[in-house]
Amino acid sequence: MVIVQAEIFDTGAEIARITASRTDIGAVVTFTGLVRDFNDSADVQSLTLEHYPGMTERELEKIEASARVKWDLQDCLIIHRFGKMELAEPIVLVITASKHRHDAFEAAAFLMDWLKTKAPFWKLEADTEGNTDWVKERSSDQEALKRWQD
Amino acid sequence: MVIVQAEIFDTGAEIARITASRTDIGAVVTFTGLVRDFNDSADVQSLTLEHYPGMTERELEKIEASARVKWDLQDCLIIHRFGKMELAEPIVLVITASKHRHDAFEAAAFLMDWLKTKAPFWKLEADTEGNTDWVKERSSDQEALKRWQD
Amino acid sequence: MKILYFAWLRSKVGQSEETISLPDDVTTLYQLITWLKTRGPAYEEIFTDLNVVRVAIDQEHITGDTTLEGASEVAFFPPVTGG
Amino acid sequence: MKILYFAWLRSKVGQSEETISLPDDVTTLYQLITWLKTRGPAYEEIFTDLNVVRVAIDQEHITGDTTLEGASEVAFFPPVTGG
Repeated sequence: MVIVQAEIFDTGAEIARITASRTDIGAVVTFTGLVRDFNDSADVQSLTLEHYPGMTERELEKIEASARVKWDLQDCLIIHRFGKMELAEPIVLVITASKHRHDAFEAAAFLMDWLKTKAPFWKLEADTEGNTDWVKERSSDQEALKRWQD
Repeated sequence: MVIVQAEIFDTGAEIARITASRTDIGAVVTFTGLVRDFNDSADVQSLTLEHYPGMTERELEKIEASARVKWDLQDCLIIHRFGKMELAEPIVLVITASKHRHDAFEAAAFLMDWLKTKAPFWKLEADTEGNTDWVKERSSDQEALKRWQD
Repeated sequence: MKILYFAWLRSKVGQSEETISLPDDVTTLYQLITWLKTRGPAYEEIFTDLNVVRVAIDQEHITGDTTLEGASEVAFFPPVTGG
Repeated sequence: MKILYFAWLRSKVGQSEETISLPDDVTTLYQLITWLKTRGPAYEEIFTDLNVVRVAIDQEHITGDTTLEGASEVAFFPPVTGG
């Protein structure tokens, strides 16, 4: 499932929802991305994520479908926030549930590499003095994605 | 931190504890292992984990220290239960927190590969008819661990 | 046709969305970009270096030139920077 | 010296822990195993195939023979099966 929302999410509640009353899940991997205090700018104070409503959901749904084809997943959830986020707030959540740990780990890492490079989101960072700056694309993220290409 | 306990843990609460009032964490990966309804036996009803009190904690602390040397981690938590566990209950939790997602993912996968092969725990499965069986070592788990060896 | 701008392209152009009627001789993506550049310095600026501009037509990523026939929404944006 | 048994070794031996006084001529791990096997069919059985028995001395994994000098705790267990 894909959810694009402005509101904060709760990783623990989402894990509980996915595993509730199921006995066929052996492994749950979660990735939570948080706003941290340095990135491109020296001191990030907040982050604003712009997205492309409609296209963002479509793209995320496509990549979720790919992950479900590549790996044996019992369930898969992507939550991605947009709008303004303060330091230490969660930005993105990926949960993968599988019979086996390798499927869960690989699918989660794949989804995150994709989300970091391909999802239609643009980051605007604001520092403590109120200066804002659009974050540049990072070549390390592009490199990370290459390992999943056939 | 390493915790070996009989009680059920709550993954969401542990994430909250690790990220509370910190602004230097960009990525949190969790792995939760659950009792699922088939493994070696056709229909697992419960699982009992025997451990080696003292040695288990020592070994887990050593591997946590290794992970902290190999990867750039802001925090690391391993909770492993022992005793009897019912279907769908959590068995093991690994949380890794880092500035960067790759460190968090790699360290969590490494710790789980180690826990599955080297941690002093032994699994006794019980099926719906009350038959119990000590789980055999799996060669696929040994193979998984090899990729971390230098 | 709806034209969308995101991130710094939106900031420069000063709007996130506009609806335009294409001149008859604008039938491909490159012709659209060339035509948009004639509409003022902000447009001229955002399309100076096309290496840093990404395009989606009807919410599908496009690389290279293509026809605009049947297209209802063209979006211009920088390389995405993820979550 | 404390001897510990885990998992199916414990089930077969029927106890998880025993404290023994080593005979004077038992000074290495292999000598200990050989001596334990003389104590009854259950011991004989658990040590039949040493490929499936793991050993820790004072909570450190041991492979191969080694002296027991200074050791206070010897544990025998099957390959671990993890969490």
